Amino acid sequence: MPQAIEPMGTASTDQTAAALLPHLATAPRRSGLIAMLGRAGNAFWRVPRESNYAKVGLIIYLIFALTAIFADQLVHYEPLEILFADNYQLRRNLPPTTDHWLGTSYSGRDIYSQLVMGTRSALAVGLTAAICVVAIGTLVGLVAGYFGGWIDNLLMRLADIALGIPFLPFVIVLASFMGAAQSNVVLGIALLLWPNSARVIRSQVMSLRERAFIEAARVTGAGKWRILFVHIAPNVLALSFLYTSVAVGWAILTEASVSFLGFGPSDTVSWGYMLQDAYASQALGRGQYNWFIPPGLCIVFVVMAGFFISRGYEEVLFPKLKG
Amino acid sequence: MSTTRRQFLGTSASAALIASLAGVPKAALAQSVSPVRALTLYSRAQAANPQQYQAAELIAQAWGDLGLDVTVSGLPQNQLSDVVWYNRDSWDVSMWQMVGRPERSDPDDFVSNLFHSANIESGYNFVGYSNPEYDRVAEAQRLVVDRDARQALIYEAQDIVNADQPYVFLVYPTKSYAYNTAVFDDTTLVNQPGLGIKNFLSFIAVEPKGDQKDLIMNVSNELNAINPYYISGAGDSWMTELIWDRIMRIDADGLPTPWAAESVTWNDEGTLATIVIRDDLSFHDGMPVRVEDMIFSLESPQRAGVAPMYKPFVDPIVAMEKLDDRTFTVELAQPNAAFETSTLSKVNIVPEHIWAPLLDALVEGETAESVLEDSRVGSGPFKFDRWNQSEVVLSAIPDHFAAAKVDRVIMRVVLNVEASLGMLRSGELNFLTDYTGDPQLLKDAADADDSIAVVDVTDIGFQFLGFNCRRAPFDDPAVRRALSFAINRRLIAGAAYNGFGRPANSHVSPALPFWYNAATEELPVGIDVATAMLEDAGYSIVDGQLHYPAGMTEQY
Amino acid sequence: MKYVMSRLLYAILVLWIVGTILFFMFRLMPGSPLAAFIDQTTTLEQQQALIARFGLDKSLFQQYTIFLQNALQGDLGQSFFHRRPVTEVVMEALPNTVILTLSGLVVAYIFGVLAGAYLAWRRGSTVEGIGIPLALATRAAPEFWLGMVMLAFFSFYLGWFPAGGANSVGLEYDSEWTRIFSVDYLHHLTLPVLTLAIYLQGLPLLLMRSNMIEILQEEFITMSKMKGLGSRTIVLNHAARNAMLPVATAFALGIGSAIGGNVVVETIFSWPGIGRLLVNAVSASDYPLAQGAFMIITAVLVAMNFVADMTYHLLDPRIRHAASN
Amino acid sequence: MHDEILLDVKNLSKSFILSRSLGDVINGRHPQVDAVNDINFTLKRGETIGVVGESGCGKTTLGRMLLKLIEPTSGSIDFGGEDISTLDRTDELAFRRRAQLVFQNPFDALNPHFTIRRSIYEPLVNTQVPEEQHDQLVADALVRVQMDRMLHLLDSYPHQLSGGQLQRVVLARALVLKPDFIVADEPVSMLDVSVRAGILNVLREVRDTMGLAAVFISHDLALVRYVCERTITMYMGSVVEDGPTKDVINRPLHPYTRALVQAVPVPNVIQSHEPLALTGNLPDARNPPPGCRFSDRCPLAEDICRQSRPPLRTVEQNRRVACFKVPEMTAGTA
Amino acid sequence: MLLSVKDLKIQYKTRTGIVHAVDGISFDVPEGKVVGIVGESGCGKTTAVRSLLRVMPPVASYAGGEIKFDGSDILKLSEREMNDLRWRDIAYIPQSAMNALDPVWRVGNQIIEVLTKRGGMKKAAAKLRAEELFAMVGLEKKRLRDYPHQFSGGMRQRASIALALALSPRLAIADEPVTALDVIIQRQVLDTFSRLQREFGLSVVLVTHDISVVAYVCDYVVVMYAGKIVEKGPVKDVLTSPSHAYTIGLYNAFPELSADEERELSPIEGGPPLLLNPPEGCRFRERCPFAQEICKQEPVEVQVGPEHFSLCHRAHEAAEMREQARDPAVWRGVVTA
Repeated sequence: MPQAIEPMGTASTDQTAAALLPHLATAPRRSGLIAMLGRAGNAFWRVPRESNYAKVGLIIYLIFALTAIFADQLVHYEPLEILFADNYQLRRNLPPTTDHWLGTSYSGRDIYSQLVMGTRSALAVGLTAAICVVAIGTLVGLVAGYFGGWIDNLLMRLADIALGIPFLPFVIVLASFMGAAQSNVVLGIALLLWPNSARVIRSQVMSLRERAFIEAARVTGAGKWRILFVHIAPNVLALSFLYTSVAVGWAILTEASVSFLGFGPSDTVSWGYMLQDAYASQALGRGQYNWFIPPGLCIVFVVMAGFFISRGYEEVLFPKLKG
Repeated sequence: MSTTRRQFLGTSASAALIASLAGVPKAALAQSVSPVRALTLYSRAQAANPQQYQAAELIAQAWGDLGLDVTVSGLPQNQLSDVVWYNRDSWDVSMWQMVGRPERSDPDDFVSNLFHSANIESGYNFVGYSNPEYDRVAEAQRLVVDRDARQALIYEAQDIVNADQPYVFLVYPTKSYAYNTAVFDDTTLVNQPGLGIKNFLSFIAVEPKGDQKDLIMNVSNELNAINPYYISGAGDSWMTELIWDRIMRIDADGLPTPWAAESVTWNDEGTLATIVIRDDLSFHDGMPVRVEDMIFSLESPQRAGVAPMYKPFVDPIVAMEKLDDRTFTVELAQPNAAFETSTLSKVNIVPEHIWAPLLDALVEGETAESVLEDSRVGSGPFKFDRWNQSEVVLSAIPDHFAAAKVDRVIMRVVLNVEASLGMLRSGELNFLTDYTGDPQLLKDAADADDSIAVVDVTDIGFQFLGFNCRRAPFDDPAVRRALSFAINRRLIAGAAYNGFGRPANSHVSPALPFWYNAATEELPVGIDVATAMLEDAGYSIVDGQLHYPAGMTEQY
Repeated sequence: MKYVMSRLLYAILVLWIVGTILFFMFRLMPGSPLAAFIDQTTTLEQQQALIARFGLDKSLFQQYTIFLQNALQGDLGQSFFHRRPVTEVVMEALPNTVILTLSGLVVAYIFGVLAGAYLAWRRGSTVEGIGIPLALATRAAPEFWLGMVMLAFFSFYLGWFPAGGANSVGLEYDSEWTRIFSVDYLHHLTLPVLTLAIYLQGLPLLLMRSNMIEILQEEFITMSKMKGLGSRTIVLNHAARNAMLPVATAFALGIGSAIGGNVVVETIFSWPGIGRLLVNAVSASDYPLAQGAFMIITAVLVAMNFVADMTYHLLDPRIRHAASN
Repeated sequence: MHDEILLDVKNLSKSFILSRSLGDVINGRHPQVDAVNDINFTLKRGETIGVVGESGCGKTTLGRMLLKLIEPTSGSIDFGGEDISTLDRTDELAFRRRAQLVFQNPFDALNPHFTIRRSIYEPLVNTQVPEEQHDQLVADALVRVQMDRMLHLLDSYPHQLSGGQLQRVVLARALVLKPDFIVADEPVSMLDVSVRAGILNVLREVRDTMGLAAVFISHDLALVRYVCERTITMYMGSVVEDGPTKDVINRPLHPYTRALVQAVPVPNVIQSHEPLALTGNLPDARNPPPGCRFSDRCPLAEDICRQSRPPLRTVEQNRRVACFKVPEMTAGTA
Repeated sequence: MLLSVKDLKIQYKTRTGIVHAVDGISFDVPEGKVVGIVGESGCGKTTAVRSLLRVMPPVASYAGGEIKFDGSDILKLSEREMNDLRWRDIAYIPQSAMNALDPVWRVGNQIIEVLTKRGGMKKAAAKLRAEELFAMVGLEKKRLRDYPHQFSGGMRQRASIALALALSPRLAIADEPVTALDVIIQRQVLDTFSRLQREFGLSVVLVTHDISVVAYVCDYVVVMYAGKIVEKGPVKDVLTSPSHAYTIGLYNAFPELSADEERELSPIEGGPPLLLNPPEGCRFRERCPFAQEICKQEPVEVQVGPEHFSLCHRAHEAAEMREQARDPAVWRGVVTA
């Protein structure tokens, strides 16, 4: 129920105020959300300008993203296609040639094509898992940090439990329980990794909650959800972003480990799958560095890019925050 | 029934011919025929069995040319068993394998069990193949004691299977074994058909050349037990063979010969064996091996719930009798051609004084399989020393009648195939008994290193693809033949098994030369042949998709 | 004290919940739980008997209560595969894992702390410009891949180290201790430890560095300079001592998480530890064993989380007093 | 000015429960801190009260309770005749419109992600004031805090402003709803001396022109004197003295108030400083001394002071004090 | 003269350019006297006094001038000589002892550290000395075993004073030593501090933003504004007859307990200029109600009394300005920006 306020001032102040009115009416009045997004966007672009880490990280991401998008154009073969020579012999274990840039695998598959297509699943797994992790983490952190009390207790005990579950073993068990699919790996990651971001965001929220501007929101009549999502949430968004960029890395590493141990899907090419294939096919003994070095390096680069970005953002936006 | 089917197929095939002559477009014809559903070809997961998985993919590619939409699904062992073995009605095609074991050096196990219709429900015949003619032949060969007569029957069984193609046989894998020639005198190794140089006879006969008197071999799986009443996997049965003697053993020619017995003689009907045991045998704890121990060893698995694994081996026995301190008889209900191989050469001779109390103490639901008997006392040429998680150590008994030339046999668990190869090269292993990796790498290693020698052997077991013969279109032998002929076995052997496999077309391996029917090798192969066969049978390929003969529809 | 008790209580709670989740997960897994060791020749009756023997014919709830009762007595059931008590199998593997993890962590932390402090000291130099990306890269490298590279190079190519296992063939030891302290064991341990250490050192290095940098900017460090204390005294007695606090906590946490994460290193190097046991058990559907191994890893993890908490409380007087107040 | 009572505080207490140590558990103690202890006072419409005392004396907790930001443990606060603890959401909004807060730290009191404009409009949005009134109300507020010449700052973010500017924004935000009552919690303590006066002057002016009632919390008597007609001295959660500011400062009755007055430094070398008649530090709030809480630091303390707590009594017109020794003192100084 | 600072300049290198945080200041500290440095936050006073110990953030550097301590130029000493001088001769009392004490060391041990490492005392003797020092500043000796966080604010400041006096230095630099404290505690600490200062015959440079603190404890005062000293002299002279518009403004902005009740306080509108690019001429010009055309020129120091100097073009009109400045209207509407 809107309720009017009676203007009541002295004649002189009224006059001055009246003179201000046109300025207020004409001054740009961007809607809060757009203004906030604009500000977040500014911060987003400001960081790579100020931090070389963020710059390098974003460039690496960009390269991999482009590779993933144009993967179909970049590959020469179906990644899982078994290639034969004319004499019905497999084109196996070939060294790098102009036709097979990174050679072929023991089962006669083109390694370069696998590497390129692997970018897709790496980014898909990495991004979806990271978004799930951070979305859960942020929400839990916000709610636990702001409401405190038994809600906080409950959520943090849940976090304790999640942190008490050995991560990789759990994902392995889950993958063998729910079936070898990347979605299950993502699920496993989402189920166990959220407490890290939740804890940090919670403590951030708890300190924000004590900040005077939150009290100001309360005293000016803002409801608790409005305080939480309009006043507090934007202040932790950058932190969420930071965690997302790290979580992408963890997710890719985890997926690779799970695939490597043989619990990944056999019909999706991922870098972990490639490494598993190479390991199981004795590429190490054969000295096929062209086979097992590139996927590993790709993982290193993508994950490192995430670390770089988070490091860059941390340096610029949270100089005091400890990792 | 098969006649009517063939007539029916003939009519539909001619209908298709007439239709095409009349200029009716194929699309119009398609309206009256229904397509074959998309199929899932099951296999072990690629990681677990890359060769099998790859063969499956090659087969899927080939069948694609016949208008079948085939997806390969790789499953872990337990899930694959669940789908194919325990739920027999719900799958279409699956990769599978039968492994060679010493007792399978008699063809009986495969010939009687794999395709007999009695085994469709829960036995070995998981593909559901049923042919009364085959049942008759399979039963008959068991009862024939005359080897040549039995050979004819075994040949006939192979011909029937060859005609009906319930399996698409792919390869008899070639197994490679390697040993260190610097350590062992290679002339003393025994190469047994189907088993190669890794066999009991080799282990006791092989002579060390120098100071290294340990035979160090590898196994690529974890062991779960070393127990005379239990077979858990390949590795532990190699050990049980060495620790526990048997009444007979399979000789280098693949045929059973008396071992712990001085003689095994049969009556004319082939139903009563008289066994005279050796007098120089004793258990590793010093107790002599008595007739009672022999009888106990053959009798105890018959008891309900004692040794489920060994029970089938001793089931044919109806009675046993001790004649004197060295002689006893074993009576069978009917003649059994495989009895010497699969029972007398199989059952471990255990000390009654140790096992009788243990078996008596078993509670309801428990079996001897789960008894942890730490002493592992047998009478074999090696006694058990120790077993930690990564290795089993046996040491030779010098005064055994067939005393081994090596001091110890050490079996090392090496899960990583690459590591096992590395250990062979470094000399940590001197007998590579279990190599599951790329055979080429092993060959290369042998070429590079003079002290490594490789011996190949064709396996008794084989790799195959099973059709679920219960379900259309695989209930039609014509379809099975066509699909089988579409597969180039040489390609499979080369591409999936890296050339280390012999193209197969029978359930009796050429590793058993006496029983192997070489005539089965003649198979027409190729997509054209297969397409022609399918069209003859009334099937059609419309828009790249295989369709049933007119009037037939799917019930799945 | 109250804090300690409550943390302890939560630790037990976590174990119970993890046990419960696992119990139901494994029971609901597709595929016959017995497939792993039921030979295809076993008859239906035999299968029934086995199912009865492992108590799988009882209702889920009954199985669960039995599981809980046994677990409380330290009995984690019988391994399907090994046919031995799970506790026994797991306890055999645990020392190997603990030794691997601890050695890896110790090497990683000694290196990481020193290098981190050095990088903090050389802030803005070229060393830092190379050191930090390198540390991040090692953290980004999958452990198993590092292991693969190490194996390919040091073991298969150079032949310096064994390709796997914990002891050479056929050697016999008087006791577990003599085995563990043998040169042979150390030789086998080197590559896995190195792999683990390379992967793990990034965290203490970066943590130490950022802590040091932050501490070096603190007013009390400036005060120490004003006091005319030598830079060695300042760095060692004040900066490093403060910067070490979170590193010490991270160490304890690291034990817990590394034991879970060792799965891949143990697999690569065929190290007979608990992680590899778990992987094998899961692949073989040996769920009593998988469950047991998982529980033990969880217990270690939870215990180490607890220890980390306590370490922090013991080392940092600020928190020590806050907690007791 | 007005006689109508706006705020009526009765027996207001707030205690914070602390977590128990092992010793507490063994001894069955439930440690708690009485941040505010049985406070009674009234505030008339348009009246400004200064609340002085050292940090930890409960003055901030009191201020927060008056604004329904902290729930009291016991006692009641009537605002405009209504008990604020029983307000429903609609009534609460109405209350929020009438009672506002000015913060101590202007650098922290504004959402860093909001523009100044948005921060000032925010109360209007929150309390559902019709939109057509917004501009007018904001214009009024800006004029009041003398920001009418700083309109260009409206689209800045807080970090771009100086402390003095920020505090004006905070004031504007508090005044935009035209409240009847504000709590100003140390509003200038974070500001440089040179700009303090500006804020104090705004407070003085709105007090006079808007008829605003205010509770001005400060540890500095000089500031209180500049803004408030009446002063309450608090010590360890209790009111120890209450009276017109002029009287309290010129003739403090309670020995603690007297120490406060003595302690205020003077920017003046001519005036000599009285020695401080007080010893020791603030006692541990969890274990306050029995009897008069000030007894262990009081130069006048006698046995009775250490045994029982002096009640807050009216000793003169408009003056209350909680000290057993007061009659003698008044006799001495009156 | 114990300490004599001449034309000291300190620069900060920042992303956007060079900031002249301290721009040519000169002042003296006589033996046994307390010199107060007052000014708003950001005027360079903390930078200036920390530079006396040659302790500055990495981005700061000396850009000229000299600091003579007991005859030798501190800026010319080797690091070793400097370390020898630190704390033994010049000690420091920080603003926030919470941050200035090592949180993981017991307070007593931090005092003992200085006594043993710098004072060459044996541990046992150092311990006794620490107890003595604690007694001097009014702390119980059992508190030596406490950690800094267990102390209250006042106790921490007392501990800092004890720490500063440990080696009986000749000069102490106190940076806002009582700012964070409540009035009563502030007064108690100041009393303790003054007493010890007299007992030790200590010279002190005391930084504060609070004129009343200066009035209470200082002998001389230096008023800083935007990196420069705008006025300096004996406290009595400066406070009774301030001769720079800024000092006058500060005085008028300061609420006084005993002053005339209705006197309206006058804020100095606006804020200090950015030192990255300070205005030419008098730096106070833009906020000054008395600014004239001449103020656009660089002012020079004018002596307005014995030892009393002002950096104001209109210093000679100080009496007039003081009179006018009493009217708050004068201070309003100076700044339009």
